[in-house]
Amino acid sequence: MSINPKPEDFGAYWQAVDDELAGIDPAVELEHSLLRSNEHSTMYFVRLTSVGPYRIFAYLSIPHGDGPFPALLQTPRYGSVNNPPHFDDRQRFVVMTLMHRGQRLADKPYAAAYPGLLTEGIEDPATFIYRGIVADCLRGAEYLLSRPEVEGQPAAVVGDDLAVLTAARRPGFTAVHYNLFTFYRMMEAAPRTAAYPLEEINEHVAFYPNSADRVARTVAYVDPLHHAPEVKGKVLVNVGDPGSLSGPEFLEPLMQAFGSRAEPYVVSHEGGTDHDAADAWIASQLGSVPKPRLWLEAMG
Amino acid sequence: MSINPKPEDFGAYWQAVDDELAGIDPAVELEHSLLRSNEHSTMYFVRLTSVGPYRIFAYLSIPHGDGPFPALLQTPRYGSVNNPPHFDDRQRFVVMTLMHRGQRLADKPYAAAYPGLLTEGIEDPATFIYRGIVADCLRGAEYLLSRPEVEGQPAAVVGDDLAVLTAARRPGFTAVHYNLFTFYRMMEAAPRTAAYPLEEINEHVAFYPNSADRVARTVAYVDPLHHAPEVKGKVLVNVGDPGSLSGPEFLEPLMQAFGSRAEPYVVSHEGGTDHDAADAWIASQLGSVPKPRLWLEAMG
Amino acid sequence: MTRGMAADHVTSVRMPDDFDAFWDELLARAAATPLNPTLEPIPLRSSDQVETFEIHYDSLDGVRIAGWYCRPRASYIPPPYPALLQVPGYISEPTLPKSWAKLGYAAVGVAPRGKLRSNAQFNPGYPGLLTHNIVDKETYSYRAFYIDACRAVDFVQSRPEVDASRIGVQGGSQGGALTLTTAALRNDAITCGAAGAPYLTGFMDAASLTHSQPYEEMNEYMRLYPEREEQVRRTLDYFDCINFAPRITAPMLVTVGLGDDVCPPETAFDLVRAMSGPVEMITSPRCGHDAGIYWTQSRIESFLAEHLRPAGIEAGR
Amino acid sequence: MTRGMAADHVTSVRMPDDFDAFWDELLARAAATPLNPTLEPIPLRSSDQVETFEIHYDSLDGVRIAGWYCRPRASYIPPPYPALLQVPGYISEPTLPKSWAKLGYAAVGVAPRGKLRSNAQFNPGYPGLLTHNIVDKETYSYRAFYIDACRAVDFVQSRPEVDASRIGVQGGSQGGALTLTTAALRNDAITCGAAGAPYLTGFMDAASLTHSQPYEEMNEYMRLYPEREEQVRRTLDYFDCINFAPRITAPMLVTVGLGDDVCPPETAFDLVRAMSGPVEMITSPRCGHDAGIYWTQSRIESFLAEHLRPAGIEAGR
Repeated sequence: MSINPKPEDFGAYWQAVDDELAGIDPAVELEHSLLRSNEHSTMYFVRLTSVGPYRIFAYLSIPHGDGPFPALLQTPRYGSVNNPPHFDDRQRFVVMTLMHRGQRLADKPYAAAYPGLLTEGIEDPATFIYRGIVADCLRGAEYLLSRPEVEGQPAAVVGDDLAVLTAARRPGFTAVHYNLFTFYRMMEAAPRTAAYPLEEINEHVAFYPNSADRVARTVAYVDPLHHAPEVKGKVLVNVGDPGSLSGPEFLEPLMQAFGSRAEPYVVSHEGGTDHDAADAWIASQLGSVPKPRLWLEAMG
Repeated sequence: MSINPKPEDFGAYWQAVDDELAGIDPAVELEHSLLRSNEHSTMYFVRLTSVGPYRIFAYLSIPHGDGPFPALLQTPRYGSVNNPPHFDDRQRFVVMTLMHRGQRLADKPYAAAYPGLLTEGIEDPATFIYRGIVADCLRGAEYLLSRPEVEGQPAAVVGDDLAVLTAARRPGFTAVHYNLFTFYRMMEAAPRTAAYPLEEINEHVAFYPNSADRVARTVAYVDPLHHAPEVKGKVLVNVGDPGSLSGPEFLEPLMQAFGSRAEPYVVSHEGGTDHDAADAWIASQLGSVPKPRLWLEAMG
Repeated sequence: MTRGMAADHVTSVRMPDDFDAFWDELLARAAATPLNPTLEPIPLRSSDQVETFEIHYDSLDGVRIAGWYCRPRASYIPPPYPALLQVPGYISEPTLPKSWAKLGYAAVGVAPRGKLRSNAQFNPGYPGLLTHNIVDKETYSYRAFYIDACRAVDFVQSRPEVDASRIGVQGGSQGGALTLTTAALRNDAITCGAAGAPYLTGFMDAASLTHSQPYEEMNEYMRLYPEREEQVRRTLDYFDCINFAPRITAPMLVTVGLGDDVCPPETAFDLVRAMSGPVEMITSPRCGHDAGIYWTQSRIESFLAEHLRPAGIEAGR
Repeated sequence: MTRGMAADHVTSVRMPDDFDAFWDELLARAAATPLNPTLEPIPLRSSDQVETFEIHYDSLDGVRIAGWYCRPRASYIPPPYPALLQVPGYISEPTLPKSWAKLGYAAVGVAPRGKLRSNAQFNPGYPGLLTHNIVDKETYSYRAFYIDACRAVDFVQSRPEVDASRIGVQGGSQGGALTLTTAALRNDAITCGAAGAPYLTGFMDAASLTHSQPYEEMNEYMRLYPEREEQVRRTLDYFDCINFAPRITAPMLVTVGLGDDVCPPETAFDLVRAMSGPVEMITSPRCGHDAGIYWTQSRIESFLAEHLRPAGIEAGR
């Protein structure tokens, strides 16, 4: 038996999330922000209902002018806050940055703990917090893709595993930049590191006797490996050093699952270089112009 | 010896507050509120620095049109929140409603307790929370009276004892409506009631042995009786039933201290009637038109 | 502007088909949540006659709710005591009900989420509560707020010194609304209720009749988002006291000021018309949001005493 | 748009006459505040080698500050331990520094006010901290925030297992700034510091050089309130790491990415130029806000170890 089998009811599990979402009015509230608008774009604060029901938050930046514009979804990071959409992206795209349940701006009444979020409810797929967090991403994606300003335009999603899961379950995304791994082969990855957030898994498994099997069963539902075949668009995958948890050999099953749609990007570890490469790729996928930051690198 | 003597250093105590305020940049921040503006007036959220230093908050509503307009200051009530300026007042006046330290919108990092605020630091005039709260009111008053929209116009202040103290120490107010008593002859009043907030005084004195003298000494600094002679404008004083804590005989020393400037208003206990009477008085003092609410009283 | 007879007003509130199902589901969810009540004595605010506690209990969404609890000392009045829930107004602090305990009630000053000491996890700000997440019945501020007040019934039922066959509820304005919603949602437990100047009753009608706070929040919100009106109405129908009214079975006292600019009396008439249980309505001419309390206070006290029979009043203390 | 040599940049930061007096007064006020430290063991996040605690202590304005504290178990490495303060970035969570404790440090993950678990009394939101009350040095968000970080020095000094003659501080971005401010304000106690990509350095220059968060908050604020520029500059001069630099006496390591779009390298050069104590600066071409961590991490670790001599590293664990 594989260490990381796809659960038998994988499809039913996620279909139930979709069904639940479909039965909930997103009840959109859009609030204009004067402070966060600028000469190129208008910023809105968006509030939406996701499963629970729970009220989530997103930034939505819309360029000035007639449009339509390509769409860019930034899925939430692992942390209590997310940066608002970047000035450079706001000139080119309709950008949504999502706060999932528990993150700042979506933290009433539930505030996520760090460390702590990763293992919340992890003993059962039905109670795992990421069931709701993925739903939050899907709800945000639905809304972004429904905006009239992006009609007929390409759409990209950028982020960690949540970007892959979102693209897998919402076919409107033509490009995915998968830039950070958390749930990918997690039960193999966690013992090889002492860094958070994976260390949360190590702590949980060490602290709660016999929990490893239950945890493994739960996280299989969110492993991008099992979602990869459903992704319709092109995928840029950040690949790290050989031997690391983002090394080419560790990622090989993932790349196979994506098939020809995936393209590896071997990171240089130079933040400027890596940013500009990813930006150029996204821009090309969205039919837009790159906005490199290194061209004006300061000279030491 | 009187039960309620004016402290010998009364003048010095308050002069020190004025001096401290004068040495602190109010560092005004004005934020426009689209949501709380309406067809008649624009709403601003004002943030100011008071003694401490502590950052306080005020609503400032300015009528549309050229002005100038009469000014109306509403001092904070005893409670964690205050209503924003009323629609009717916002059509006629530049209205400021102040949140003192500890009240919602000015409750970071200090949140007042209810019950609890009234006795905070009460054992010493130097630590009594109302030293700062009065300073907050004075800071707000200075700012309101400095607005160009009210230049050369009459100004009124409405509220409980804080309205009297504010008018006593800031001569720009031509009218005061003193509508609720807290610190007036407090050491005599408290034992006659079990109602909060005065009950806080009863609890404190009963719980902390021998504290009554210290409390009496402290609250003498905020007794409107001792501030009344300094009030320059006309004063409307709400007078209640004989025998009550707002009865004419209990208020007699106060009315004497105000002298000819004071006018009693005998409350009817009909909220509509009493509102309209107070509104008409304020309007006449400010050279404006009354806005009665009872004219459209619903018929049972 | 003309204004007709308040008693002739026709409400725009509609009863959703699934109103009862919506609330029954929430009540079931609340009932499945362990109460985990705690009591911390507050000696500063206690006396020879009354013991005061700060209490906490769990409610929906894992939110911890605070309150004050005052009960007679057994040496002053022996148990059991009838319970009286004091539910708070919109801008009021939760009541510290020492004076009620002195009359023989085991009295709770309820502090639903957002109120001081219950606002660590939910804090929509003030103003703001009235329109917070108003576009969705599932997430509207008052959804859990109403349940928080109901949980105070569970709290008093958990107290051995309380006679759970006598539980009253009383408040004015938002407290009037919570009196009605609690009596409706916990009609299995509530003995009687006294609601002054009920708020959260005919929300949209009220907002069209007044520019006073807090309904003015609604006008401000609708001015900015006029396209949301239907969505907002659809939400509010689930939270309107007029729709809770038919569920109320206990005797109720409703007091109203005919000049109330805060909670227009029209909506109170609409409310009383929707009640099917025993109700006594007192209207006070020229009174405002005070609802004529100067004259009705003694009637409120006698009404509660008739139904709840506290020993302190029976003994004439 | 042209951009000159970063090393040639001329800062617009001015040194206020009363800069030292301002901070000395605050430090004195903090010192007069009892620390009231508490430690709660967290078994879930402890191991055979390291014990983890959630800590709390008091700071200015009566605000309670949280943190993580990880120390080697005595059975693994006997005390005394050098202390290492890990100070957090702007969007980062406070570090749970278990891995540092494994090296022999008594390590604190500092959580100044506004950070998770330190935000009950002060919570300007995110984004927002950078411009919160920015018009006044007396009330600007970072005033007490800097002091909260300094109070972690008091915390480790209060621990018997710590050798208070060895206290280091380390962090990146806002953590880089807090490394500098703490080393400056507590130059009586800090042994060494490692600051990556320091933020809060040349605020206004930085904002003019970038549109990345968080400095973009400044641009957004100035776009809305251009008339406040002078007032804002007057405030920020009291909070700028360039003005703290001359107070730093301990050896410092500063790492910078020459392509950093978040904290422009120009401001780091301005900073280093203002430092009068021993400083080692490592610049990494084409690196961004990572400050070349891929290559500099080992140097950071060895720098700290040279000055703080943790037993775990000395023993080669």
